[in-house]
Amino acid sequence: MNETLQIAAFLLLPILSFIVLIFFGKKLNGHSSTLGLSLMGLMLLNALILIVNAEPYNLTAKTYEKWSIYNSFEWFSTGNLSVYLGYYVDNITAIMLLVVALIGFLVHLYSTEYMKGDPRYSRYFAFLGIFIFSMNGIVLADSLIMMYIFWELVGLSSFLLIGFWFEKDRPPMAANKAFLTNRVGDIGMFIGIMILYFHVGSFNIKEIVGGVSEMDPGLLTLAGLLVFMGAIGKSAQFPLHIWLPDAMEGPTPVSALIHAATMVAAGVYMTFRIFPFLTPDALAVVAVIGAITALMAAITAITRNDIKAVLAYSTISQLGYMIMALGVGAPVYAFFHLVTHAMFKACLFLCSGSVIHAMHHSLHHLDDHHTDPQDMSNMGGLKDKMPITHAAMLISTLAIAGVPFFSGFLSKDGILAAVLSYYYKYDGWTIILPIAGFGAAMITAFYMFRLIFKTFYGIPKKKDIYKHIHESPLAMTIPLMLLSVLSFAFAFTANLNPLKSWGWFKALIYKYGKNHNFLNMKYVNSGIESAHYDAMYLSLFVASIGIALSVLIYYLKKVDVDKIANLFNLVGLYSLSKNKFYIDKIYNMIFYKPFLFQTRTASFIDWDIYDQKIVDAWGWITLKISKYTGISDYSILDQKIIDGTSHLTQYVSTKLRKTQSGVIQNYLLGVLAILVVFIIVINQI
Amino acid sequence: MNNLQSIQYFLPELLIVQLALSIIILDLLSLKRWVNICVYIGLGCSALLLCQLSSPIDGFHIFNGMLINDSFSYYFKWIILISTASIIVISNYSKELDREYSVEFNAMILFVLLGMFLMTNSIDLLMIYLSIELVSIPSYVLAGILKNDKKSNEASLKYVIFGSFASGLMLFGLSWLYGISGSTNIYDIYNSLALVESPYMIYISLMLILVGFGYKISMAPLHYWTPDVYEGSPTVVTAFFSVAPKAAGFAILIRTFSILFTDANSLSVNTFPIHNVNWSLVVAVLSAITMSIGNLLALKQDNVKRMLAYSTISHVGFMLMAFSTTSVEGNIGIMFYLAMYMFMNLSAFFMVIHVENNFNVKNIEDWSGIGYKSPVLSIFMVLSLVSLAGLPPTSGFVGKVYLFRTLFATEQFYWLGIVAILNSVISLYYYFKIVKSMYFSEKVIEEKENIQAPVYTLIVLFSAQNILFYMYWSDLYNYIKGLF
Amino acid sequence: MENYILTLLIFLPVLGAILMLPASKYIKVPNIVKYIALATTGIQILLAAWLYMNFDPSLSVMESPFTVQLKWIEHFNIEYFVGVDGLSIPMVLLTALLSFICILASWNIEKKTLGYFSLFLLLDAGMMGVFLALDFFLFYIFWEVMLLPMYFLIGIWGGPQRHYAAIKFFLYTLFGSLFMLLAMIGLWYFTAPFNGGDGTFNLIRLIELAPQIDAQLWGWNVQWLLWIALFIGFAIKVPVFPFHTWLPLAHVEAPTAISVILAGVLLKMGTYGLLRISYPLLPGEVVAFSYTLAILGVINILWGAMCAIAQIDLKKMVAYSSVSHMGYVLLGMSAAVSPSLAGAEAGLNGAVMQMFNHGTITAMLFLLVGVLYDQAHHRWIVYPENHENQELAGKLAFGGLASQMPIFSAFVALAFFAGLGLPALSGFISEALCFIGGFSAFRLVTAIGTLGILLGAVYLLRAYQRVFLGPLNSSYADLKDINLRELGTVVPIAFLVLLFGVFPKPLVDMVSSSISSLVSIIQGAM
Amino acid sequence: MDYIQPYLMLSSILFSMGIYAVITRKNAVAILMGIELILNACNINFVTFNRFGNFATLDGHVFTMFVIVLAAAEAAVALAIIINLFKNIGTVDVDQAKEMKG
Repeated sequence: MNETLQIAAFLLLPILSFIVLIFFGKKLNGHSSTLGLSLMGLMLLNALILIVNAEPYNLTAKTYEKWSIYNSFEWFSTGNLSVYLGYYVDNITAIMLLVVALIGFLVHLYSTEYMKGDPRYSRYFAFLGIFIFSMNGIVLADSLIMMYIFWELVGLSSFLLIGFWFEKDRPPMAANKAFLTNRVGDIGMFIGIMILYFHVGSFNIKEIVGGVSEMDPGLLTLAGLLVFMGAIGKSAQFPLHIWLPDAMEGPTPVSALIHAATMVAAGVYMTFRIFPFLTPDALAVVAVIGAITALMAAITAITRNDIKAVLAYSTISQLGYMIMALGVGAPVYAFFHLVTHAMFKACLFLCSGSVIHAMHHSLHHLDDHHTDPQDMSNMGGLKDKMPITHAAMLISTLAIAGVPFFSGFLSKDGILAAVLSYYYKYDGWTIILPIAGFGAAMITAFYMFRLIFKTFYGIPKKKDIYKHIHESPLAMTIPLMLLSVLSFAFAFTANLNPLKSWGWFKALIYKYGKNHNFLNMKYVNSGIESAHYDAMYLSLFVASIGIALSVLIYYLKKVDVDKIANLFNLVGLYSLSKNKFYIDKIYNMIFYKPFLFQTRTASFIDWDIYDQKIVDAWGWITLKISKYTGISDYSILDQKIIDGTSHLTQYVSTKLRKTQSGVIQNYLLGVLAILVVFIIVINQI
Repeated sequence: MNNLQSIQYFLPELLIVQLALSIIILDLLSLKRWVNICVYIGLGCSALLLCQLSSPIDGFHIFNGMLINDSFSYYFKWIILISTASIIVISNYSKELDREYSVEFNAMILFVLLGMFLMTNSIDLLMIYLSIELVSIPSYVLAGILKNDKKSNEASLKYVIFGSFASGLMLFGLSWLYGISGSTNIYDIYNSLALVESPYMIYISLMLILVGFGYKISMAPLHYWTPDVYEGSPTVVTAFFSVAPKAAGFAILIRTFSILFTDANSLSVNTFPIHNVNWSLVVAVLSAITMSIGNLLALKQDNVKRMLAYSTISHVGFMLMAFSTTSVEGNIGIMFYLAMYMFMNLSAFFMVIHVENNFNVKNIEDWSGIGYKSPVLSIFMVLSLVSLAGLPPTSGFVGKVYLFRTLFATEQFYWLGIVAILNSVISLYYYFKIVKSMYFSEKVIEEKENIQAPVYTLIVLFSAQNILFYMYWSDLYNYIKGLF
Repeated sequence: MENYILTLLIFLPVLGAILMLPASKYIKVPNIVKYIALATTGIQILLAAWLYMNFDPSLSVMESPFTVQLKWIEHFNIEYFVGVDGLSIPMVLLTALLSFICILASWNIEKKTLGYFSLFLLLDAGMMGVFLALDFFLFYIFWEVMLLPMYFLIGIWGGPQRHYAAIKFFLYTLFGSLFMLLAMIGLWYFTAPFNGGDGTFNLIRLIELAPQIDAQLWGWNVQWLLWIALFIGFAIKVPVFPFHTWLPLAHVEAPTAISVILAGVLLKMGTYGLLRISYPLLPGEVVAFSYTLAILGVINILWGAMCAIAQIDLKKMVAYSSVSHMGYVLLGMSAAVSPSLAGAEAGLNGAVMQMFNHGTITAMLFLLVGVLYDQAHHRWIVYPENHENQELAGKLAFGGLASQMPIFSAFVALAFFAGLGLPALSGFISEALCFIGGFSAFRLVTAIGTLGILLGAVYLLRAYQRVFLGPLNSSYADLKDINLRELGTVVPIAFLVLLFGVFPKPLVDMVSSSISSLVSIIQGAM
Repeated sequence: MDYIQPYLMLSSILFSMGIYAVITRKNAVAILMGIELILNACNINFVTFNRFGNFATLDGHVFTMFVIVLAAAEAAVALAIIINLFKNIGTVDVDQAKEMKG
């Protein structure tokens, strides 16, 4: 019971924050952040207490204590169908909870300053509360259906937070786009859940993992991929990644929390959970999608000028890495990367937020409402004005670029090793995976340094703006410092050898790479081990190329940017990158616009055509109706079956009225005629 | 039974003759103010006398087999008497009628009443012809009682020509029937017909007789006179025509056809047409035509009376539907429906009279706003119209259910059921046209409403039965069932 | 009390309506009519609540202490037979609640109040009667009783095209009920041989009798004909594609409260009738028809949603959303033939819950649209191309209302999100159950139907964005936020939406045992 | 003559003539006469059948008497109506009396 209560606190604390703030936020006003922050603090404490329980893998003894706590409660039952809500906590869950709590706490802290002066200050914290609530729900969920429920709820909170500044034009659209794109994935996920339910008879993930063995492999592949569709949406994988860049319309701390560290990682987390029953075929698809995403997003990021857009594409790219890792059978590294990425990417976003904040204040000071505070071409040379931000950003950039001694190196290296071993094993087309992996690694290093150089180095582009730039206040810089510390490799491993990733963290998660229903994980893992060194050298090589190029072009300015752009444009790469591979346009062209057109057509058919068609079948009644066609649109709409028949009767009525001519002798004639007809005709029968 | 013995079963009719003659005499003696009292007392007495008549199912053949007094006729007489009496009451409050001719009016109505009583009794070809003529001839006069009104005059002209033409055709048919069988008593004729080998002559005379009866009940194609006469006649007369003669017509139609042209010489058994002369199919077809014509033509009418005339035709069609099954259920259904129909139709007509009296309107669109001007009566009017349309929760619905039921019970003419259902939907439209006009328009009516207690009471009473019989009809139904 | 409670529920509104006539004349208190109506429906809610407290879902109808069975018309074996079970009790509660709320929502009706409120109470009585009647004849009567008040309520107090909408609604529904009448009489006759020569309308008794029918009519199986006739009768009310075109018009033209009743309660009668009458009586036909039903359901879902997306009138959009949402109910119902018992139960439970939840959600939507309309006097999302003011044609009508009317917008958001099936709001569970059920029976069809989840989000969010988000349209800068009375209408519903979203157990428990017996009837016929 | 056919033929011809007159003549009085022809055709029928049918009673003859009387009554009423028509619209042409129709 105590455990249950402790676990429930992860849900209760944030929802309490939400409820209190949504109803009493106006009264609390400035204190709302204090409330939110203190509740988050409690939660962080709780997460720390929880993780102490987690049992690490003992490398020497090769044993581990099986630590997990779980419990479930019947939500409702119709007799034969019972739906349970419950939690399942193991090492992975505990780490995720800690990540969420930590970053959540830091973002709360950061936001107290960042959001100051916003008219809906308290509502912002309320929304953060509901987000943390639903994110924790996903993490804790022991069943797919519960995961789906919170899955949707994070969608809601993401919608609310992206559209937080709804008075502007773009945020509401971005919010809609995010929600709807996610729903596309969710449909697949829902269908997948249903398939699994009707074959296994349970929504519980553990039971599904245990029970899928009797399923038809083809169907299981389908089911796995359908569930994975949810991850494609949530983790912004190709082809549903389009919402994430737009989602940057939300406040920057939100981007850090939701769209970099936690929510987008939920897809990876979920795929991690279902990994054991994904068939090899399904995993191949997963790997390819991850690879495409990683490379494509990285290429797109090169040409972004908006500081947050670069980070957004970088996030997509890194998520692609994680998905790819899952696909090639390295869930441990995927999860590792998830956590390290959460730290450094949150740090990057918060840094960029700090920069934007400073730019914004400066612009505000100048009373300039036209200049975009996020545009890197307006920045430059900020390192002197914002030393802490600069330092934090540099550290996290080194981490993401995969430089040794930084956390990103550890996890990315593992992923690349796994990809390489996968290629070694399967050969053939799988070459694209290492190409994408290493290529993206290089490009990542390149564009991240480009960002650093354009923002913090060089000559300030706009002097007057530069003049009013100040370092952000302490509440904002503390999170930066903390997160940048966590971006160092030693945060995850006490091992100072940059080439060894074993440490307390890996010990906690190591055993989760050992179970799979179809793959022999022993071989897979040993393959990864053996590819380790190849991958490491190669990745160091490509990373240094990327950094060197960046230094050459943007710091030393030895090479003209345009020339390179033209060079790449020979193969169309530059314009592809510039136009985000045209995906938005393509969607607009082949989905969105035709779809809207179709709905209009549907509505038109429903109102206009449907009736006419039916009435057509009634033959000449159509003639009657066609008279009105020209008169007005609306009157056509209403010539329906009922109207048609009513017209018919009215028409017959008018005709029949002529028989009642008013002349008595006609009446008599009519009587006689019918009488004769009856006598003659019917008598014959 | 010989003539003297017969008298005791003939008292109500005698009283009516007496009454008619005496009010004419009273008029001659310039004692006009006694006329009304006299009529009321007389009708009351004849009602009492009617109560006294015990009528067994087999009935008494009176006046040497010219008439029969049985439970069947007894029931119809009540319907006829109630409707006629209410018409006489209402006629005192109609502004249309010339007070000067009230005695003639009453006398004519009483003669018609007598004729209708005889129609329900007749079992002899002679009496059939005579009673129909006795109803018709005063009716011609009644239709034209507004001497200086062109429409009334035209109505009576059309009525007389059409009526005498139809009765001429019927008489021709009767003469052939007489020739085939050699008798005028329908029971005797039945016995002879059973021996006839070729059914063709029977068929022709049957059709000609159907013309005569059909004209009385406004069956298509003999409905032509109905709308014109109904529109032209004073509303009170129209109301009168729309119920009592229809009931009498159905009585004579059912009795004659059931006895003469079926395999069974009785009203009380389900049976089939004689000699496979498939006249029930003819009736079914005519019923479909009748209801369709009635409903379709009613759709486009502007004049309320004319619309109600067509509505009457359609109701006749519905009743014919039950008749076409030549079954006891059908007869019961008709008798049951007639009771409902009498009340709802009369209350609707009385409302029309009330509105004409007060607001002087004839057309449907002129009815606008009456729902708010005369709220209570309007609610009852709506009730009556709903009932005429045959929707629950009203007795019209119950009645229609019984009519439909006969088709199911005898398992024939399902197609007719479908036609009837389609017709029901159509009928809604025009009944609701009145409702719409009454309520959906914002027109403010200036005229003051003058409420006359008897009119008011009758409308409310007759209309209230729509609910009453809807809740508890089984007693009435069981009663009718007991008559067979 | 137990014996009278159902009768009271039905006839209390009638009493209230009758009371109004003298009261409006002799009691010189302003708005006395409204207060009487409010009190009547208020008492009705209390009665319904009492009923709910004392309701034991484990008892069958015949065992329930509330059931009243009296002879009415012995000749036809017609009975006054009323009772509640798990199928009807959610509907009864919904009806009582929505009636009360609609009286509140109609408070600013000033035109002919006496007529409006007395007709409304009659309508209320009819609805209660339909949900409580267990005798087919009685059921039919109440079914028709609702028709007239509705006709007047739309026809007199409706929008500009009210006359047309009223007559259309009336004729369309009547067309359907005629088929029902035919089926009713048919049932009577064809079951007569198994009931000692006399038919019956007793729906409980007919569960045994009707499946025994083995006759032919015009070469058709009678059971099949009965099913078709009943289905048409009910389908028009649901409305099932292609009988749905009366709905947008009637909803748009009706006054707010009437739209609420129409969408909230009347539509449910169609599906309720199917579950109450068609399903238990003709299980064999259900088995044969359910695939079609599933397809119709999916067509409803998708077609309704597609049409909703294209609407530029907020109310019409909500009306089409009803078409879409009733599709879920049909899909859930089709699951009764699922090979998996869990699936069948999920589907039918989902259907009944969706009936209740859609009742609350759509009521909320209509109420909120009504609130907006009261202030802005139009409800265009985008002005139509043929708008009288050509400068405005094709432009966004509102925009940014969220900053002007924050509380109102929050409630709209709640309603919209409930409508698009967001978890933790009641719509989700019922929709999910419908899908789960439908999926267990008809995989591909249901998989296509799940697109409805997406489409639902599209039209609601698009509308929300265009009306409430973005820069504030300056011509609406003087709109006032939702007032206390309007809040009073919305808050109880919002509470229910949240409650049953988070804690659906009471609703499921109420329904599930009746559903189990229904499922066993259907499964027995397979 | 001892054959029934000529009498029946006569009555049929009369009947047809009557109908023809009723349908074609525009004068109301002529129409009335047509009706009288029909009735008389019936009378001939009745008498003929009674005469040739070897029937026991004289029903047919009696019938005829009644029909004659009734025809007179009907004619009286009809003529009165026609006179009134003439007073109202100044003609006895039935085609002129078609105010009500439809």
